[in-house]
Parts: sequence; C-alpha cells; structure tokens
Amino acid sequence: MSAAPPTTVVPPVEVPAAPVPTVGSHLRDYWARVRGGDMGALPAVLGLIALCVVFTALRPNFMTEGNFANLFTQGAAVVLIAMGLVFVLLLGEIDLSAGFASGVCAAVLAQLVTLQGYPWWVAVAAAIVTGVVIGLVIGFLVAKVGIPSFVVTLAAFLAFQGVVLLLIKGGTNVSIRDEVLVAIANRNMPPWLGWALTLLGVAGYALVQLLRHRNRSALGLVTEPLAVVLIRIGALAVLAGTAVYLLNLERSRNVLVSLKGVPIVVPIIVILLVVLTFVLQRTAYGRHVYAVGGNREAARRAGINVDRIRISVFVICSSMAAIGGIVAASRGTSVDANTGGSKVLLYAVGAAVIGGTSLFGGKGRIVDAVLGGAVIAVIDNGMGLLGRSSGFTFVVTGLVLLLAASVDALSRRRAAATGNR
Amino acid sequence: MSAAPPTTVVPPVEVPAAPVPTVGSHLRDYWARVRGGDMGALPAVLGLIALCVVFTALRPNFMTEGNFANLFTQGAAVVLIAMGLVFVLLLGEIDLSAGFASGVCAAVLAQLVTLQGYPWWVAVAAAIVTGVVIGLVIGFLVAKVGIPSFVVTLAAFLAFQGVVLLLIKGGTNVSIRDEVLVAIANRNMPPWLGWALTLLGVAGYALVQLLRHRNRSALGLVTEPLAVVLIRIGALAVLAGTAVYLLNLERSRNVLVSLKGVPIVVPIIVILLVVLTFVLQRTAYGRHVYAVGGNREAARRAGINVDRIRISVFVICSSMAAIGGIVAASRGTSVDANTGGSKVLLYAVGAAVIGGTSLFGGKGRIVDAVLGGAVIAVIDNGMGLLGRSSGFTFVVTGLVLLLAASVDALSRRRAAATGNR
Amino acid sequence: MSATPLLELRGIDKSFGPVQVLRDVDFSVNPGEVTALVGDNGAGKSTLVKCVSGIYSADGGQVLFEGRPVQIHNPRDAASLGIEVVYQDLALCDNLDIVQNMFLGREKRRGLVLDEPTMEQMAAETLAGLSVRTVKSLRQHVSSLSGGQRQTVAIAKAVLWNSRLVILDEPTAALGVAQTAQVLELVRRLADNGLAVVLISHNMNDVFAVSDQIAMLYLGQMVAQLRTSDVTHAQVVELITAGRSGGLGLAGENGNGKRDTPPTETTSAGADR
Amino acid sequence: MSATPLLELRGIDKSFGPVQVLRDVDFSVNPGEVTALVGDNGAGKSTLVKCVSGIYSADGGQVLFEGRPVQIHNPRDAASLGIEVVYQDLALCDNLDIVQNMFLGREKRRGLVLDEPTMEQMAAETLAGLSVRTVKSLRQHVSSLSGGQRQTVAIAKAVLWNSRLVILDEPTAALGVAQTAQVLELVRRLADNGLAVVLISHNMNDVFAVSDQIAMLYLGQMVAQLRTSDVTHAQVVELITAGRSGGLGLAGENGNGKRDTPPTETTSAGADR
Amino acid sequence: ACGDDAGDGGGSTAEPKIGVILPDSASSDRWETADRKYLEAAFNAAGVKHTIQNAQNDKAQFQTIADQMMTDGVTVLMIVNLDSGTGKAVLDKAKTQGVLTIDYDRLTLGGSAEYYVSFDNEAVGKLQGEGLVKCLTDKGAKNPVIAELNGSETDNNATLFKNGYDGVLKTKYDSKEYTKGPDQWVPGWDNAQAGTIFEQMMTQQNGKIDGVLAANDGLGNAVISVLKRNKLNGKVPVTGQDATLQGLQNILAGDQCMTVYKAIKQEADAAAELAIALAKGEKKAAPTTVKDPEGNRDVPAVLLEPKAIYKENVKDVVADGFITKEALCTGAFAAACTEAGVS
Ligand SMILES: Nc1ncnc2c1ncn2[C@@H]1O[C@H](COP(=O)(O)OP(=O)(O)OP(=O)(O)O)[C@@H](O)[C@H]1O
Ligand SMILES: Nc1ncnc2c1ncn2[C@@H]1O[C@H](COP(=O)(O)OP(=O)(O)OP(=O)(O)O)[C@@H](O)[C@H]1O
Ligand SMILES: [Mg+2]
Ligand SMILES: [Mg+2]
Repeated sequence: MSAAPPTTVVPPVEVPAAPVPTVGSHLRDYWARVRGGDMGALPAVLGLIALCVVFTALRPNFMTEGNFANLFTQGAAVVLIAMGLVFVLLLGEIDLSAGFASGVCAAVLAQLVTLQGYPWWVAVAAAIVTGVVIGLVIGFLVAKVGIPSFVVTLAAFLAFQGVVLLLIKGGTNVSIRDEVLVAIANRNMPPWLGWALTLLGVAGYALVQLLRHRNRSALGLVTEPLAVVLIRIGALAVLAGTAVYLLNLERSRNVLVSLKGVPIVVPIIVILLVVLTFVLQRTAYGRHVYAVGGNREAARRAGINVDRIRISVFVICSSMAAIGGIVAASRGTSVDANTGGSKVLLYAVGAAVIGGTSLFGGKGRIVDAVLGGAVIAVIDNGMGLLGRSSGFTFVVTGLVLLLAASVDALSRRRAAATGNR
Repeated sequence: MSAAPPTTVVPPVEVPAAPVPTVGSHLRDYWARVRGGDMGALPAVLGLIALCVVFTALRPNFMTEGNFANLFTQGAAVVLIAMGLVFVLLLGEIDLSAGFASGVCAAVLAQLVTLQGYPWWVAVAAAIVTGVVIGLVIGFLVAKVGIPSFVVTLAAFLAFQGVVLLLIKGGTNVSIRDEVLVAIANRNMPPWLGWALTLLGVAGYALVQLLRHRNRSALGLVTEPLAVVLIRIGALAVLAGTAVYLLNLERSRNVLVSLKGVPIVVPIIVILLVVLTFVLQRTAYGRHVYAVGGNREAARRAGINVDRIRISVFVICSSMAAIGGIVAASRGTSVDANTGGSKVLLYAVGAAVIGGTSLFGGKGRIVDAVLGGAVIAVIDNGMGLLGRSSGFTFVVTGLVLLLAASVDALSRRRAAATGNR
Repeated sequence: MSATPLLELRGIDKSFGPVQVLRDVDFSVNPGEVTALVGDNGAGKSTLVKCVSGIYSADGGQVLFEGRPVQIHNPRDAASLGIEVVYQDLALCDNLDIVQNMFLGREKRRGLVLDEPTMEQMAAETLAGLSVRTVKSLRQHVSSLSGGQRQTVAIAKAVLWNSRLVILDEPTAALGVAQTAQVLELVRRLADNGLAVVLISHNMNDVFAVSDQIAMLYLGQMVAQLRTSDVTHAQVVELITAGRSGGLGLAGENGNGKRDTPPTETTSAGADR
Repeated sequence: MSATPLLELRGIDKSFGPVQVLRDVDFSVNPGEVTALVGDNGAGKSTLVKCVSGIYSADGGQVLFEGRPVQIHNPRDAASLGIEVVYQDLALCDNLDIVQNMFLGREKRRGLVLDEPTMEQMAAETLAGLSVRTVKSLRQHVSSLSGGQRQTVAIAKAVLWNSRLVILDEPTAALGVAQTAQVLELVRRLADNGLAVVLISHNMNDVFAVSDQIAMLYLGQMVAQLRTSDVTHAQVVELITAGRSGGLGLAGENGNGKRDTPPTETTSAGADR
Repeated sequence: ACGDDAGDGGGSTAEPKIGVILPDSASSDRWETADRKYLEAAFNAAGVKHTIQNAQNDKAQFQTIADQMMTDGVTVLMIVNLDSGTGKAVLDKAKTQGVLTIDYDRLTLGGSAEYYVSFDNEAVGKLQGEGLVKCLTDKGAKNPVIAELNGSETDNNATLFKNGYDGVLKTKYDSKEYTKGPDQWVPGWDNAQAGTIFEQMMTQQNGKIDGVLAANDGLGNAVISVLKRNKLNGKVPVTGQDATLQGLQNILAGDQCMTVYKAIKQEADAAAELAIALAKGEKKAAPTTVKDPEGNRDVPAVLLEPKAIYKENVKDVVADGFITKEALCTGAFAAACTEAGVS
C-alpha cells in the first residue's frame, strides 16, 4: 500500500441513527417541508376548496347533496382515463388516443350488448379486451418499433375516430338499455351497503398501517410516531364517513321517489384507486415504472426490461380508457361518434397534470388523477350552474383552471428557489 | 509542487488537425453517419417520396400541376403554426392553444377588416399584435408564475374558444372580402416574378455559402471541400427551378381563365423559413433557445436569462399562429368559431414531431416543421382523392401517418443501438 | 493465478459513426485479482466497459466468459453472467431514494409486495461500511445528494449482489479521503474473496496500491497488460501518454502497428522492463 | 497578501427543508492566491459554492465582494462581478457541441450574426493548452465526450473569460495524469496573474501542491481557514474527518459549539500547530 | 384501382362526374347513414360517376376536399357548407373552373350555386316548439318551466332551429303561460356535455323543470338519461329531431315526446336528380326560389317539408323505409311497437 491515502486511517462510522421522531418533530418537519415548497397534495386540495367556496358564493345550489352526488358521476369517466394516463405520463410518454380508445371500447360494448344482444358481462369483457389489445399495439409501436408516442397516438387518435364511425355505422347513436350497464353510472347503492363498504375500507387501511408500523419498529427502523399513524386513520374515517353520510341523505326533489345512497361508480373508482396505487407504490413493477420514467438509461443498466415496462403502461392506460368508456356509455345511456371525443382527452391529461403529475416522467401518483379530476369536475359542474353563453363559459372555465393551477405553481416556485427539486 | 503527478511531465499536445477532407471522404463520412443512424432530414424526405408514389399509383391525378399547387395552399396554415411551435418544443414546452390563438387572431382580423371597415394592413397588424400579446401572457404565466405550459395552454385552449365566440358573436361567420387578404392564399404570382424570386434566392444562398467557405479556409479551420458546397448550391437551384417551373404551368381546366404561377403563400413560407432558421442557427438568441432546451440549469448557470427566453418562444409561437390564422382566414375567405380548431393544433405539433423535433426539447429545426407539414398535407391531399367513407378515411389517414413516421423511427432505433444519440 | 481468465476480450472493435474508438482490443481478467484498466482521457476505457456490460454492442471481436464465448446484448445479459458495473456516469434515478436506487431491478419482496424494511436495513449496513456519515436519511432522493454521496450509493449498489466480476469505472473520483480508503479496501476484499475486479482509475497511487495487473489503453488500442509488480509508476504513465516506453507498448510511435508483445503473453511473462 | 479579501462570506446559513446543510460559515478568498476548500463528502462544499454563484439563495449571512456587501440572486449577478465557476455537476448542454458550450451565454458576434470561426479558433487554442488530444472534432456534441473530456470542456469554459474569481469544484476528479498536471499548473498561473482562485479537491497532494490557504468544512461548519504552510497533511485530514485536531478546529468533539479560533484571525495568524 | 381519365381538358368536354361534400359525422348521424346512402343509390341508378366525402367539421379539410374533387375532374359539385365563408370560397373557385354547383341542405349566403335543396330549418324548429306545447298540454302542465338545450352555437342551422322554436315559445312566455327556464348551447352538439349541462340545469332549478326543448334526438337522449337518474323520465316531455332509431325508441318507451322526421331520402333524391341533370348538361326548373339576402339574388330551390313524429305516427317513419321494423322493434320495444301500430 505504497502511496495510498496518507497517515490517518479513519474508522468506518455508522450512518447516524436519526433521533426518534415525536408527534411534534413530525409536524415541525412537515411544516419545514411545506415552507421549503414540498407540498404534496396540499395545493390541489387548497385549489379545490377555493373553487368550492367561490361557486357556493355564486350559486348556493352548488352545496347541495344532489350536486355533491352529481360531481362523482360527472367526473367519473375523466378520472378513470386520467388514472390510466398517469402510468403513461410517469414514463414521460403521452397517449393522445386515450379519449377515442375509450370511444372504441364503448362502441364495442354497444355493438355487442345492443346490436348483437350479448349479455352485459360478455360486452364488458370484450370492451376491456379491446382496450388491452389497443394498448399492446400502441406499446409495441412505441417500444419495439421506436416511433415517438406522440406520433403513434396521434395516428391512433385519427384512426380510432374512424373505427368508432365504422363500428356504430357512421355515427348513429346506439342506446344502451341493459339494466346492469345503465346502473353503473346512474344508480346508487343502498345506504347500508355504503356504510358497510366504508367500514371495511377504513378497517383495512388501519390494519395495513398499524402492521407496517409494528414491522418497522420491530426491525428498529425510523418510523413515524404511533400517534401520527392513528391521526391519519382517524382523518380517513372522518372524511369517508362524512362523504357517505352526505350521499346517503335523501336528494330526490320528487316526493314520490327516493334517491339516496352512494353512486355505484364511487366504489369502482375507489377500488381502482387503491389497486393502482398499490401497484405503483408497493410492487416491484411500480418501482420500475418510476425508475424508467426517472432515468431510462439507469433503469436499463439496472437490468429492468424497459421495453416490457413501456408496453405495459400503454396496456394499463388503454384498459383504464376502456373502463372509462364503459362508464361514459352508461352515463349517457348511449354511444355515439363523440363518445371519448371533444375535450375528454385534454381534460384527462389536464387532471393528471393539475394533480401534480409531470409530463416529463418520473413524478406522479394515482391520487393526483383523482384530485385533478375533481378540480376539473368541479369547474365544469360550477360553470354549468352559472348557465351563461358558451363563449363566456369557455373563457371563465379557462381562467378558473388557470387559477386552480397557479396555487400549485406558486408553491413549486418556492421549492425551486430554495433548491428543493 | 511536492507530491503532484509523479515523474513524467507530458508536454501539451495540439488538438490534432483533422485531415483535410475531400469530396470522397466527405461522402464516406456521410454514409458512415447514415449507417450509424444519424440521418438528418433523410427519413422525412424518404417518407414523403414513398407517400407520393403510393398516392400516384392509386390516383394518377395526384401527380398533376394543379394538385401540386393545391398542396401548398392546403398545408400553409399548419406549416406556419408548426414553425412557431418548433420554438416552444425546442424548450420542451408545449402550446396547446396555438390553434385557437390563430383563431382569435383571425377573428380580430375579421372584426377589423369586415365589421369595422379598417384597411387590410391595420387589421393584419392588429392580428399579429394580438398574437404577440397572447404569447406574452402565456409566457409570463409559464416563466414567471411557474405554471406548467401544458396547463396554461390548456386553459388558453378553452378560453380562446370562448374569445372567438364572443368576438364573432356566436355562430355567425364573418366573410373576408378584402382583395389583398383574399389574395394571400388564393392568388398566384405572375410567372416572371416567380422566376425572379427564385433566382434571387439561389444567388443569395450561393453567396452566403461561398463567403462562409472562404472565411473558414482563410482562418485555417476545417471546411467542407469546395466541390461539396457547389453541389449543394446546384441541388437547391435544380429543386427550386423544377418547383417553380411546375407551378408556372397552366393548370386551369377551364379554357376561359388562366391559372398559373407560384401561389403567393409560397414566398411567405419560404421567407419565414429562412428568417426563422437564421434566428435559430446564426444568432446568439437561437443558440440560447437550444441551450435552455438542452439543459435549463446549465443555461441558467451560463448566465442566460432563461425566463426571457421562455417568454420569447411563446411570443414567437403565438405570432406565427397569428400569421397562420391570417392565411387560414384568407383561404377560407371567412372566419368562424371553428377557425384554428379541430385538428389544426394536433396536425401542427404532429408536423414538427414527424419532421424530427423532440417533445423533450433541445432538438429540432424549422425545416422540420415544413417537411413534417408536407407529409401531413400530402396525406390529407391524397386521402381527399381517394373519396371513401369518413370512417375509412380516418382509419387510413392514421395508418398512413404511422407509416410515414416509422421510417424515421427505424433509423433512430439504429442510432440508439450503436450508441449514437 | 488461475488457468483460464474469468473474462477475456479478443479483438474488440467499436466505432461511433465515422469515429473508431476501440481498435482490436484484447483484455483479460482473472478471478481473485484486481485488474486495473488505465489510460488517458478519451482512451476508450468507459467504452470498453460498456461493450462488456451490454450498453453498447461491439462492432467486432469476441467476449469469452470462463473460456466460453458469450453474447452480451444488454445489461440484463451481463447481470445474469454475474457482472456488476459502477459506471462513470453514475446512472442513478434521481426521482428515487437511496434504498430504491440500491435495489433497483432486484427488489426484495414478500410475495407480491416489496419488502421495504429489509431493503432499508441492508442498505444501511452496506453504506455504513463505506464511511458515509453525512447522509441524513436513506429515504432521501438521490437528486439531493452530494457528488461523493451519489458515488457511494452507486458503489454500494454494485457490491450488494453475489456477483463474479465487479467493474468499477473511476469509483473514487468524487470521494473524500476516508471514503476512498474504504473503497480501495473493499476492492481488495472483493478480490481476496475470489471475485474478479476491474478498476479504472487515473490515480496511479491507488492503482499501484490495490491492483495485481495493469492494462493500458492508448487511443483505443491496448498497449500492454502487465503484472503490477513488473512495471514502475513512470513506465505506466509513459505508456498511457505516449503509447510506448522502452521496449513496451506499440511498435511505432503514435503507433498504428500492432503491439509487439501480445498481452496474453505479457500477462504471464511480464516481459522486459 | 492584500488587505481586503476579494470575496468574504460571513455567517452563511443554508437549509434544504428540514435539513441544515451550512451553519454559520465564514470564508474569505484573497486575490492572487489559491484558496483550497476541503471537506468530507457531504460537508457542504458544493452547496457553499452554489450560494456564492447565485444558484441557491442562502438563508442567512452576508457576502462581501471587495469589502462591499453584494446580493447575488442568480448566476448572471455572479458573472457580472467576475465570478466564474466550474461546477462539480458539470452543467453542459448535451445537445450543443464543444465550441457552443464553451461560449454559451457570451457568444462572439459580428453584428447580429454569430462569429463561429473566431469562436472555433479560440476554443481550439484553449483546449490545446489543457492537453486534450483525443477529441476528434470541436463540433462534436458534448454528449459524446468521455468523462474527462467533458470536465476539460467545463474548465476551458470557465478560464476563457476575464474573470476575477475562479471557483473550481473538483476540477481534476475525472482527469488523467497529464491533464491534471496541466489544470494544476493553470490554477497556479491564474493566481499568479492576480486572480483569486478557489479550488475544491479531495486530493491532498494537489491541494498542498498549489494552494496558499486551506479552508476546512466539517458537517456544514467551517472548522478553520489556515495558510497552507502552517498545517500538515495529517492535520488537515484529521480536521475534515473529525472536526478537530489538537488545538485546531471545533471546540467540542462532533462539535456543535463555535470554533475556538475565528477564521479571520487564523488566516493571518496561522494559530498554533 | 382507378382508370379515370386525367380530366385535364376543358370543363365542357369532360365526362360527367358528381362530387358531394358532407359536413361531418358527429353533429348528426344522418350524413353518413342516410344522405350518403341515398345519394349513392341515386347516382348509381343513373350510372354517373361520383365521389362522396365528409369534411369532419373541419373547414380546411372541406376546402381541401373541394380542391381534390376539382383536381379529380368532377363536373358538378354538391356541398353542405360548414359555414358560408368557406362555402362561398369553394363555390367561387368551382365557378372559375367551370364546375357547376348545388347547395345541399344549407344555403351558402353570397354564394353562386345553381340550386338549393333543403328542408326548411326554421320550420323544423317550429315543429319542435309546437310539439313541446302539445305534449305539455296533454300532460296538463300548469305554468311549466321550460329548459332549452340548443345545438352548437357555431352551427348556423342550430340558430335557425332556435329561431323556429323560440318563435313558438316566446308567445307562451309573454302570455305568462310558460316560464322561461335555463337556455344553453351545447358546444359541438356533444351529447356527454349535454348531459352535464342539463344535470346542472336541474340542480340550479332545484329540479323544477317541466319541459325540455332538446334540439335533436342525441341531446334528447342525454336529457332523458339525466331524468331517468332522477326517476323523472316520462314525466317531463322532451323533444328531438332526426327521427333516429334511438329517438323513436325513446318515444315508444314514453320517455321522449316527439321528434322531427326529415325525409332525407326525398331530399337526397331531389338533389341527386338536379345534379344528374346538370352533369348531363340539362338545366331543370326548380319549383321555388329562396332569397339570398347577402348575395341579393333568388336562388332556385327545392324545399321539403319536415314532419313531426309522436308515438301515434312512429309507424309513418317505418312505412317510409327510413327505419326498419326489425331494428326498431327489438326485444323490449316489441310490445310498444304493436301498441303504436308499427308494422
Ligand atoms: N456516443 C459517442 N459518439 C461519438 N464518440 C464517442 C461516443 N462516446 C464516446 N465517444 C468518444 O470515444 C472516445 C473514448 O471515450 P471513453 O468514454 O471510452 O473514454 P475514457 O477512456 O473513459 O476517458 P475518461 O478517462 O475521460 O473517462 C472519446 O474520444 C469520446 O469522445
Ligand atoms: N437539494 C438538496 N436537498 C436536500 N439536501 C441536499 C440538497 N443538496 C445537497 N444536500 C445535502 O447537503 C449536504 C452537502 O452537500 P454538498 O453537495 O454541498 O456536499 P459536498 O461537500 O460538495 O460533498 P462532495 O465532496 O461529495 O461533493 C449533503 O448531505 C447533501 O445530501
Ligand atoms: Mg471514462
Ligand atoms: Mg461537492
């Protein structure tokens, strides 16, 4: 060891065990992070609250149980498509065809269930399979052939419009009359079922959180204080409980019929939210999605099959588009050449981006799509209540969207200034 | 200098003067680069030629003087908007509102020239100023407030639809009857003028190229052999000459009227192409655009005013959108709520991307927009000749677009495999 | 020294477009030894490593692993042969945290679910062994790490696995005094445990301190591969900066000829010096 | 040694969210001298540099330039004061070529038009002075350069201008033997020409070879700033790894106390050793 | 796949060929499903060459198609304009090329077409207004609140429809018999958007909407699905237009009160007849003229009468061959069909 580092040999030092956090230190850290600009979902939530306050001030009807229920069914299709898009955006890719892919899948559904008379589950399965196939083809063209996803999905965007037209014979409106399919976006669960599912969900969450806490403590790793975990569980319980309570109130305006309960789409969205979040956060696959999005070359060097990941996200995206298409068809009780068209795609991408997903890949969560989708649904819902000319509505919608997004932007600017990126 | 690098002191060695290139070595190098996957504009040009061959085989009418002239006026608006978008894409930003921005500017034009009776040049100036203002606002929101450009321009996309509706009062459409404005996209130059401008252009190009060659040789820098420069000048002359010759043929199918000459939009596009290419390639500003797009942090550290660059590209983009809007208004001799809507934006972005511009910034040229725009114009033009149902047309358009893009993709895949990125 | 080298390269060529970067390169690595790969800036060291690890495909030549010819088309192939690489351009995912980066591509799981606690523990142990003291949390994104901390993470990532050949491309470039000592010690320990180690470094002190053999690249050509004990500091520097030193190295000055002593011989014979 | 330092930092604090990285740091740089800034990985050296060059804004403290307090909000402010920095994370634009990168932000022009031939010539001269031999063409994109070549470009870029203070953050980390020698010589030459130079390096040999003063950071605190002639190799290593050495450095072990000898004094007095 | 002659001689000597440009396929399904079919049939019967294309609601595309058709050598061009501006540009260009033109369904203001063939769009709106009044009267509604869901604000026909039904409803509003409720345009005739808009109308009115004037069957169906969600379907009368399969089924189910049937076959046949004549160099006399206020000329015109369809006369549409019984009377609708006398 002739001329190697001179004289002093320094003993290896342990990574310093961080001090055991307390509730207080936890909150202080959180506040320091927020002040440093690392705000997580906070801006989207604040934007949402601001919007609700404004619309309520302008139209008191905004804050009614009925309108609250409307919000869910109105936003459902966009949120579902946005959830799938998050995967694609996480890789820094784009899927412009997601809107019309949902149209194609809805058209397949309509073909089978209405025109050919198949039972609903065959049609639903066929629609989802269609979505999977679309995703496989797009993914193959992007990952294996190497055409930029913007171009592939622009081509698909055009082609799918044609496919919808061909499937539903040049633009007829095909009605969906199957009771099960119509129920998805138009019926509610009995109140007791809503409560039961809520209870189940909260209990499950509590179990997972507490187990995780125990596990980490047992291994001697740094953990949040138990109190923080409990507070989080409590918050979820209160939030979910309030929502279910409100949705279980009577909202019929007609004394003869009763209208209450949680809309059936809500548990569908919640379940998909949980499942997809699990996939992204707790499985190796999800980890690899983030890795490929963050640094594709590094992921490749780490031995990840990058092509497979890239194909898979398009499959997920198109499958979610299929589900979104089914919900849209259910809500409109019909499929036409516009299903999945017009603003659906831009709203879906917008939802993901407003929620905090980056178009450059590597950053984003499923819940972003839900929060961003909520922002967009609230804007559309509120603007609908104002009832002004289309020109006015367009302008104000644009401005409100901007406003909601600027809350987030200002927080991020702070982060950039202090060097936290 | 106690323990610094030991013993051998190596004398500084000159950067080896590369061997003086010959025509042969130049071609060999080019071929090695092409084989290595660095193909420049080649794939887009090949794709274009392939498309022309296919359409001519299907419909011999495709290859007529009349149709050749049509191509230019049909593609003009999209190409102009795409040229502006290249700047925005070079920074890795996006402008979803470019289409409707052109609509807004066209609406301003129509307002002034038709409804208020101002002379055409006032209206044109006002339209372009509108474009500049739009760009400033978007740029400010993106660069200074820090909202992602996708969100800002999505909001603008919505708002501008409303603005157009408000400006032209709902569903009415406003005719453009001013002769000068109508001429832009609908009239041709007298044949002699076409020849004169061509001559001027080719001579100017030759002058610049030869001067540059002399300059570099004088300083002893590596230069292309003179023969290569001359070949390039000759190729341009032949290409431009052929195009002008074809456009100067009689293409009227009515014996009573004559229809020949280069459409007036062509010199407009060519001049903008030259000016914007000059700005990007030969000025410090252009260099900074590439730098910010390649590595924003590095550009900032090099002392570039990144915010100013970011704002400026949106101004350029919206101004070009304004010009595109004017051309579209001229071609349609009217402005309505759909001007700049439907596929204009996607086609414009698609044009830039097909030409080789990256959505992630740092890579792209103005001529990409023209080549990509030509691909899209040819597809639309050719599909128009086929005359099939709209479902079929949509599907085939998508597929053809994909095909044209895959030429490029396959070449780039080769580049990636050999490590040339 | 074992009979067959673990890794042997024969006549590797590699061009980027018109530029030829590697020219007929031979190179061999024995298990249980540290083979240093040295050369001037731009000599082609990193390119050679990337050809071995499947990042680039070589234009010509043969790769033998344990004497058998192998095809390495991508990093997965390399990993399945037991080759681990620390790249000079570190290739970490900035959007992931330290633990996530260290286990990228080989996450520990329990059933479907990632086993985060185990990974966190293992990461902490490995990092502690590399003298990392200033990392505040293992859950920090690597984008917020200092240059040396990033490098340590990359090294820790490579040595976490049961590999047979570890290639380190300038691993200590950004490291502090104590960390460098730790890494060199680690390199030696790996070799002593029977692994083959390739160490690329510009620091001749480090190279002479830990290596058993030294391979010298000069402008894309392998000028010599010699036992460390058979050369001096000054000779190595001369070989990598001028291509030859005395009777060693390329035949002609700035040579385009073949080397006069084929490396397969020099490795065992040590040649004259 | 001149009376007022060219650059003086007083009580600089910097936190990233909940993590405090710099704590009450004092630092001064004299014109005509090479001041080495050393410290362990993650000590905060790069962060300190970035606070000076306007990449980060410090949370507290004062920056004095020629004795006058200045506000540096972004790299343009720093450049207009005559501060040039070579960053550890090199910050080159991969999509530009070598010449374009070297003149980025200060392009030479003739009227509106870029003066490419002049820039190409100047770049070639500067690079030749830094022993770069393997670069095939100055019109190569920097993405295709080797690690050392990239570093050389970054260094060449910083010394091309008439600056007053040059800060080099581990400039020789990826460089070969000859290139390192050239850069160290360049550093010395810059200082001899009256510029102030800050050199960050982990290589104590280099530090002792060229520096006039050494400033030592330990876990975000400045433990001492001393004349190079007043300390030994071993003392410096001990100071940066343990925070104190004999009477030097922080008062308490792993100290949270103030240093016992304020650096403004130590610079001139050299303290005991 | 084509042996056309290049057609690059003078216009008069060319072989007859008819080009048709349809406007879109999204605002209404008639263009692709009905017009294209009937026109094709008529042209084939007469044995003239033809090409029919759809501009997909894109003006630039519209002009491109027109250019392409002239390049392709059509001698008669029949257009459904997207707006008068582009329409006029196309017609004028055609004129300079010696191509004869027909305005189909939509009049190009200031244009130069030889004929105009259409339904009377204001009359359509009037039928819708009257239909709503009839249905409300049948229900015996007292001072009903009326919601209006207009078509796309950018579609001139939507404005004409609105003029028609507003003419009827305004007298009711003025006489305080009816109350004017929310009144909104649906961008791009988008049905999904229409659903949201109507749902918000309901919210805003606290559910107090007693009659809905929906401008076509698609919008009507969107309204009906919202009403169904609130279990109000059948209680609130909804109008429509186009006599689509969906609309007719909704009428049979009692969810929709009426639709307007436009005998597209008649319109197509009339237009085709004129076009074929023009192509063969004849010039037929038109039964009437329409005043073009902008071009200040009387355009020879064929105007067809729309027809209101209620449950009672759904059978007329089937009898006309517009919709087949098999398609209409599937499963659940068989009984309703019998009841309504569809055979
Ligand atoms: N993708 C590429 N395209 C073109 N040339 C390349 C590319 N990658 C590397 N080169 C060139 O190949 C040569 C060898 O590069 P390499 O990175 O292997 O050098 P190195 O020996 O690792 O140098 P260093 O010590 O500086 O890291 C350099 O001259 C470099 O410019
Ligand atoms: N953006 C950031 N967010 C959070 N922590 C950061 C950030 N940047 C740096 N740090 C932390 O600050 C500390 C100092 O980092 P810095 O880069 O200044 O170290 P350094 O002295 O330059 O080390 P090296 O010798 O490894 O380059 C490190 O612990 C690092 O993890
Ligand atoms: Mg290297
Ligand atoms: Mg550092």
